[in-house]
Amino acid sequence: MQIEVLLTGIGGQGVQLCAKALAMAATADGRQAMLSARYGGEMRGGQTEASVVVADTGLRSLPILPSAGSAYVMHHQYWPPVRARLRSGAPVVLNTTVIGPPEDLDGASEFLTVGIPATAMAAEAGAPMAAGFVLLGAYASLTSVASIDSIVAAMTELVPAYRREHIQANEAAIRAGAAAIEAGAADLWVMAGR
Amino acid sequence: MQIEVLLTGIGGQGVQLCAKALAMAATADGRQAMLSARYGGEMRGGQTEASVVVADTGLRSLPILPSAGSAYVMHHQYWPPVRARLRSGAPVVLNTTVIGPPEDLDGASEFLTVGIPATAMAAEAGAPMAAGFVLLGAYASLTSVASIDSIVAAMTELVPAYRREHIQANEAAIRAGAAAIEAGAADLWVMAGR
Amino acid sequence: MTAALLQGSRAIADSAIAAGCRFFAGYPMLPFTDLLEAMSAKMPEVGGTCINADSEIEAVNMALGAGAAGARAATGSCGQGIALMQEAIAEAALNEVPMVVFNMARGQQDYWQATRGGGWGDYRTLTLAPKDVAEAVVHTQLLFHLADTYRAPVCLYGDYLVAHTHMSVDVAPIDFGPLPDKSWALDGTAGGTGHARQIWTWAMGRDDAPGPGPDVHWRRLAQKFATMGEAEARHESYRCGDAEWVVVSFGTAGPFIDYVVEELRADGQRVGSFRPVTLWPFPEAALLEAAGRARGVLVYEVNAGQMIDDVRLALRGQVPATFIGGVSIDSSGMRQGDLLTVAAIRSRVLDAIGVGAGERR
Amino acid sequence: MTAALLQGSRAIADSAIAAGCRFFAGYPMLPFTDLLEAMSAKMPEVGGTCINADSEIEAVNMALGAGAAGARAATGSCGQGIALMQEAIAEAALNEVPMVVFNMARGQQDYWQATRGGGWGDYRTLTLAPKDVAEAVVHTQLLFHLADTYRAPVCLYGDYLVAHTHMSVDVAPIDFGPLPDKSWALDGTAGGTGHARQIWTWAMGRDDAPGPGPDVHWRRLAQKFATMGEAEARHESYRCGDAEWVVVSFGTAGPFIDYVVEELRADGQRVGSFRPVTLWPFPEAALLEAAGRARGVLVYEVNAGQMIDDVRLALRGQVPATFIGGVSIDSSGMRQGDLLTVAAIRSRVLDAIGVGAGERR
Amino acid sequence: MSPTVVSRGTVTIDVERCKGCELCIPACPPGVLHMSSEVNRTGYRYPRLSPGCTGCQACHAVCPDYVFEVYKYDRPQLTEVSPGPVPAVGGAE
Amino acid sequence: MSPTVVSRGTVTIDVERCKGCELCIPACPPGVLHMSSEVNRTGYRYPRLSPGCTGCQACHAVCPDYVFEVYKYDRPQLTEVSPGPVPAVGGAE
Amino acid sequence: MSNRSTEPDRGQEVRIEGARQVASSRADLQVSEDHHLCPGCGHPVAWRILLEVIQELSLAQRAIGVVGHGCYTNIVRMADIDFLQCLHGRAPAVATGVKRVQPQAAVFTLQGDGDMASEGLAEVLHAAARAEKITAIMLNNGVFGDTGGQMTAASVVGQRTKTSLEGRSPELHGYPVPVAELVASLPGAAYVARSAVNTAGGVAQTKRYLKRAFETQTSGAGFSLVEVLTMCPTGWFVPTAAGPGYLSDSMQPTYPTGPLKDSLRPA
Amino acid sequence: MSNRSTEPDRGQEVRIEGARQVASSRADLQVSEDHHLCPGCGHPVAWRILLEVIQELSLAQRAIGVVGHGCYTNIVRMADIDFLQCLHGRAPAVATGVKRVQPQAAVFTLQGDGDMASEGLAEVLHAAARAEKITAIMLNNGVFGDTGGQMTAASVVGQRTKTSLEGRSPELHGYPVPVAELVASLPGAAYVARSAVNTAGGVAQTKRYLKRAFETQTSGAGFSLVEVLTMCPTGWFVPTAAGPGYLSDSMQPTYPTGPLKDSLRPA
Ligand SMILES: Cc1ncc(C[n+]2csc(CCOP(=O)(O)OP(=O)(O)O)c2C)c(N)n1
Ligand SMILES: Cc1ncc(C[n+]2csc(CCOP(=O)(O)OP(=O)(O)O)c2C)c(N)n1
Ligand code: SF4
Ligand code: SF4
Ligand code: SF4
Ligand code: SF4
Ligand code: SF4
Ligand code: SF4
Ligand SMILES: [Mg+2]
Ligand SMILES: [Mg+2]
Repeated sequence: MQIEVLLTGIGGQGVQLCAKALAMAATADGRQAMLSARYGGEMRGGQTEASVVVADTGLRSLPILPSAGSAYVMHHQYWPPVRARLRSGAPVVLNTTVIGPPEDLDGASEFLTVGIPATAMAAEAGAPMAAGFVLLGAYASLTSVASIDSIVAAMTELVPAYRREHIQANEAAIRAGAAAIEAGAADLWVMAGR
Repeated sequence: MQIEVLLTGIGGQGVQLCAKALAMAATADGRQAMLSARYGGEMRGGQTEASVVVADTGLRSLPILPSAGSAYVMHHQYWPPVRARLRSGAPVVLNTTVIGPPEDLDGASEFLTVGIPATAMAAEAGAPMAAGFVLLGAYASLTSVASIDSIVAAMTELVPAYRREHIQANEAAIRAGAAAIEAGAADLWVMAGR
Repeated sequence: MTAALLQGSRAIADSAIAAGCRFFAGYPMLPFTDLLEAMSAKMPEVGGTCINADSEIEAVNMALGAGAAGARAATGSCGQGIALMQEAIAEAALNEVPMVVFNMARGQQDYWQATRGGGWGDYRTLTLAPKDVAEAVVHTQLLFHLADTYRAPVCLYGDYLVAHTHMSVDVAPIDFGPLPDKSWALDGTAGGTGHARQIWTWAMGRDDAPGPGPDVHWRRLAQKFATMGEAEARHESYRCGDAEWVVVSFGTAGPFIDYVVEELRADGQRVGSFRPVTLWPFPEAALLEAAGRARGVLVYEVNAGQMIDDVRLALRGQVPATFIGGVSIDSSGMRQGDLLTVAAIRSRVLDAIGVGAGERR
Repeated sequence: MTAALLQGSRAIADSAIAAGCRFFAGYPMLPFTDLLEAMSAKMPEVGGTCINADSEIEAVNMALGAGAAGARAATGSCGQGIALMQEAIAEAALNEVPMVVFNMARGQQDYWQATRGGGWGDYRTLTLAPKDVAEAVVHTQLLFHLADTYRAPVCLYGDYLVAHTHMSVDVAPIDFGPLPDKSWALDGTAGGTGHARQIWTWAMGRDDAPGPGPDVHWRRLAQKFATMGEAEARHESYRCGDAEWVVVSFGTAGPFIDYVVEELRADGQRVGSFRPVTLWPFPEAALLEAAGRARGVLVYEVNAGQMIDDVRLALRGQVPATFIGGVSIDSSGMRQGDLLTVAAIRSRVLDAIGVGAGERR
Repeated sequence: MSPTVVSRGTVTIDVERCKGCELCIPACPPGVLHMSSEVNRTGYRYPRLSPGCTGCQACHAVCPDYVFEVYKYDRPQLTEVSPGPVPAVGGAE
Repeated sequence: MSPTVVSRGTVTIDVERCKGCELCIPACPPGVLHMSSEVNRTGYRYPRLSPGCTGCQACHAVCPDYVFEVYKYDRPQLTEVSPGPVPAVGGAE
Repeated sequence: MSNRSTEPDRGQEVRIEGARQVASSRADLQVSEDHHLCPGCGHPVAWRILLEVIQELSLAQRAIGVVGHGCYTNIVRMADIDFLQCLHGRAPAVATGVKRVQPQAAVFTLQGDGDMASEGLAEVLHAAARAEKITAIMLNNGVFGDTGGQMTAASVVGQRTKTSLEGRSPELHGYPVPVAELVASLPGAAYVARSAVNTAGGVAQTKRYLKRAFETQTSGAGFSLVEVLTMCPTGWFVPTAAGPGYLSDSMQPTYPTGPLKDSLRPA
Repeated sequence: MSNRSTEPDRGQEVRIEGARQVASSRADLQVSEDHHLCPGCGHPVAWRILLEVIQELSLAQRAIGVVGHGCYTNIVRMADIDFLQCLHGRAPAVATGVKRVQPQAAVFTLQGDGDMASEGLAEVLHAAARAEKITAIMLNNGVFGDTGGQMTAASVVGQRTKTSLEGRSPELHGYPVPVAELVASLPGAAYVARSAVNTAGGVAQTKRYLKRAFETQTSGAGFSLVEVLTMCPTGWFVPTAAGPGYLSDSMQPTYPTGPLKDSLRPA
């Protein structure tokens, strides 16, 4: 059993950190994970994209996914290439503060979209830059790919020493996102292909 | 009609300068010439070797001669490879001050050897370092490859500005060498192959 | 040890240290940078040295010095930085100094740089091209072993996908067997004995001073590289046994080809995949063996066509080779572009083997 | 003009200046040094610039700057120095800056360096390998023409015998026909017009800013090099028409092979000589044409076997190629050793074509 | 009683280009810039102007994102401010 | 009457190794070295020693070709010299 | 207050009743205000004053920039003057080739500390020694910004970078290379100065120095160099707002600002 | 007087009645007196005192030399200590690798001015800045001797070389690079001195400086550099006997001899 998630956003939104926290958390939960990141090299800003694959055992995957079973969308700008690889019906969590209502996202109807006003919620939690963690909490809660506690632990490990002061706010953001999702999505694992 | 000469000696004897003067003089005399030098690159001293080919017209030759029709030998150390390429009967002028009597030179009997005490004669002419020019004068006079006046002119052109004071002594050396040879060697041209 | 989620660069760093690497010098250049950072974080823990050098030229020459002084030493870079290192890599080859060069290339456009070098003289650089992080961990240790075996510089041809992908891997020391001793290494203790150790193309060792000279030395080296060429070719093949078509690819492109082969096999196409694991020596005999009876060989590489020369040389005109790769760079310039996707590869393979659009699934 | 006795390096300098070269930068390294000296003596006479740079890297980058600013610019070195220049030669190729690189190699061991580069990325460097001083004079001028035709760096592969041999030659300007204009060159006058000229792989010219990006740009370059590959291959063949055996060699080895061929023909052996005049593009079609009906091809090069790859690629397995060259360096390290002699070549050819010692003249 | 503040100049603030670095805040000699609590579309907070700008261009000089244009009034403008939280003003519509 | 010269030291001169550069000549403080008129096998003139060496090692210090060995006499040696051309002496056989 | 259009279309000028514009968001030689550099980066500040200086000295149609590899390379995308992007570290050599061929042009390099003090130290010193008539500009932020914040030859003692996690230690990593001082010590250098863009005053000072450097070049006096200290909060791992203070507290003690050499100044 | 045997066989010592040898033609660590360097070359003089210093400081079995490309490279053929010949200009980087791996060794470089001031300027300055515990020795003869006498970065103004036929001109070729002064200005450099071997006094001075440099290294104080001015009559195009005078008249005004920095000296 294996699930892939494509994460997309623009540089500076913390998407890479979230992807890594997710993969680490899944590993901590006893699963296998593979994380591939794609971000501008010698330039700031612009496209940022990551993919995480999580498997119970025997993970087998390409670092550039032919298709994926779920998505995490912080910004609409680089959504089209993500959409092209998503299998229909896949759950998609998206940041409505930036993107607007799920319907505004091209081709959203093919997927199970879940809108979260992540940037706004982060601002409320007193951590305007932690929107990515709100969405991550929501994604994890929706898909059960990793436990919320493991995500909080992974985030804590990943934040560098000189940013320690943000840990609490980040945790609040993760938990706020998770709380925003009522139900888990146990049947998601059934949908996932290779 | 074409004649090749192999010049050999050890670094510092001025062999390269003499080879160049010979080729330039032949050119000035209206012939065609090709000069190939072989000397240590990033190291001082050691083997120095040059070959000059002179033709009346239509010179055709390799820069590394398969065989040669004459030789100019300032030092015996690198003589064996020269000898290996000399056609038998070829005239060979050699510096007996350094080499000793012609008979001392390995395989000398195959060739028409002409011994010149070049270093001693140069010292007498007040130019101990101009031994090469003594031998060159002798060689040119023996073979008529280039005129003595042209050789003197070429030498004058080649000596760098800061060594101008040596020109007179060099000229004396060339003429002394030439004078040491009684007869020319007109039939040499007949012996020359490609 | 149990598997941990490690970024490829970190996994390679751990593996190098497990292999006994104690000197590393590098200069930042993406996607190599992460390896330099991982090394600089980890080396102090084992008492080794990692220098953030002030240029690639300084880095590679430091590694050369450390290698000559007997350490397991390494450096790395990519593309332009490797270009700057060519002079020293050739020097290490000619002066027989073992070291490992981690080329975390910005794609596959540097195959010739890796296999034909740009240094000077007749030298070859054994080059392993791992398909993923797990293989890179093994290759890293193997490289230190081969460097010492042959007293030669050797390379890893990785890329962004090797350097940046995180995978669950298990890094433990691997034993590749015994090695020749390193009594040639300079430690300063031989001075004044009449047998000082000297490393110079023209005078290897005081004992035979003034040394063999360039002719003898370089002929001996040519012989050594010929021996390596015979002994060290490595490859991997997948479903080539009955394949009508064999697709050849290298490095991280390999798993993509395997994936497409699997898909096409499911569709009834007799396709196989062949991957040179060593770019030099290129596994010529193995390829001829794997593809000698095929209808055709398809060469997939993300560049304008470089490895295809080696493929054609291996096939000796017995099987036609068709190029199905191409130049493709993503907008960051750091890695392969959209040609390195299952969909693009699948369609190029189908085009090449003459399966019309209508017949495709 | 009448012929004068000129050293090869001086003849090349005169020829470059006759071709309009007005910028030269180099760093001493034998046997290239004489060209630098000749340039530094002659450039002031025509108001040009010759800089004795402080390293090969500085030299090549100066030439690149001068080329980008519109001048006919050149640099040069050999072996190790060319290795240091690889990064910038690749840069010139990718940023489409014309310049000429005079590689006065220390022999024939740098064929791969010349033809596969050691720079980064998919680029090729058109390389002419003259057989003697007279041909080098023509090649020099042709190279400036080709550099401007293709907006690309191009090279001369000379050696000690080209650089140091004195010959009676006649250096006069040669007209190779019209050229594209150089309005792309930077002179500073376009600032503030909205159309500033910009040279960068990612943004060639203000007009199409932010530029084509690496993918489009490098694909276009791959196309350009493919075109050059088709159009610019040059060769020379000698008595190949009815040859049973064709000997392939390059550069200054060519005349030696011709000499041996002439000798062997006199002995009744049907031998021919083929010489790629461009090392890249290698004259594949011409070689197949010249040797396609031969019993075998013999490859003579003074190295461990580099050009033989190109020969085999050209022959497509239709004719077997046998290597009869080898590593051979003289004691100075500056040039080919004793293998480059008529006697040695003759005996290797006879061995290869199966003429026993007894049957030889 | 509301005190009166004199503005000799004003600035426009292209808030969508702002990346929220806050360099302009301490750079403003009269201290009339302060960060918004809202964020722009990219998620950054941005500066807002209170009355009292002198048109000195310091903000313009230090801003890495070319957010400001600076104007000098022909005649100083007077603004009455309440002692409460400083209201934000923008020079241009 | 022949004056007497004191030699506190002496040198050996390996004339075949000498390359005739003449650096030792002005380097010798008492000026007891002078160049030969003969040449060695390579064609170079070489230094010869007149009486009066002090064993100071200056020649040894500056000679690029390692031609000299320097000795100090246990007791100074006296040499009578004629006022004519200075005779050459060598310390060792 | 309303958000002004972000359209980089200069037609849509804002007009304010009873006021005249004294500073525009876009310099004359700038074709765009957008760039991908990080929040709080000091480079774009230096870019703009460079373009202003070129404009004010009427060099717009004589200027040729040679730019190295670093975050500042992106100036090429926003500037309307002739530019040649060259290899990392080599700009002074490339600029030499350009200048010798176009002697009437105002040729300058734009480089970082990684570019100039690390990879390209030989190139800048040799160009200065040659008295090459070019202007070299180094944007010194004490790190390789573009590759994510590693130690350069200019990182100050104690500085934490991704390759000096415990801080630059004299014992392990040695001391920073003061490029301006080295260049100033060479007779070929005619003008050398160091400034910083962490304050409005520093920005004005930088502009004066840049002007003087270009004047040195156009007067033919010799080589000129301006080292500009810039903020790299990303590579320093500090909040953007702390950048200016980090610059003055950590960098300026090692790199004092001011003119170091001015051969144009009447003696 | 007779010609002593040229056999480099140390068994055949010459004995002089009533005298003791005070200076031998062959240093302890020398395996041969023969070399191919030109008449009047200053390098072999420096070689010998270098070997003497190593011997006298008891470093014979701790010394590792890293030698660049130039005429001096031939020291490898005559010295009996560990040597690594490296690429032109790169010796300080190579020596860094050696030293970090063999910290107990006395690691030194032997380079020329072409090697260190031209091709390898970055390497030596970076090594000095890093306070690398090595000793760098530059034999400065102001030309590329080995390639026949072209202009290096250290050629003095007015010097005629094969690539500055009319003499080095400040306008065309700029000014020489004073390596010792540049290195001395870096905090990582602990000992820097310049000497010359054109007189017996200079030879003694050179020996003192070399000793001090090695002591600096073994004490762990930091980087040390000795620049030794040597004669190259071939590359200067002067008679051999004129070499010492050319050195003092042409080079020494640009390159004053003496210690430039000595951190070991009690303050
Ligand atoms: C030869 C080479 N080595 C390394 C790189 C990678 N590289 C690109 S930008 C950069 C950092 C530049 O640092 P700096 O010049 O200080 O500029 P900053 O980004 O800090 O402004 C490096 C190392 C390269 N492009 N070329
Ligand atoms: C990269 C490189 N460039 C050039 C050379 C050629 N080269 C060999 S020795 C030498 C000159 C060295 O000059 P210097 O270091 O001053 O030594 P000198 O011979 O004067 O003692 C040069 C340029 C080389 N070996 N490698
Ligand atoms: S112009 Fe001056 S006073 Fe006005 S907002 Fe800007 S910095 Fe403050
Ligand atoms: S300085 Fe510019 S980018 Fe930074 S907060 Fe102020 S307006 Fe925004
Ligand atoms: S030891 Fe002194 S006095 Fe004696 S010859 Fe030598 S230099 Fe002259
Ligand atoms: S210094 Fe030495 S080589 Fe020179 S002349 Fe004197 S003895 Fe001969
Ligand atoms: S990394 Fe540093 S230099 Fe680069 S854009 Fe960001 S702040 Fe500026
Ligand atoms: S060329 Fe100069 S440095 Fe080289 S050996 Fe001759 S004199 Fe010495
Ligand atoms: Mg920087
Ligand atoms: Mg020198």
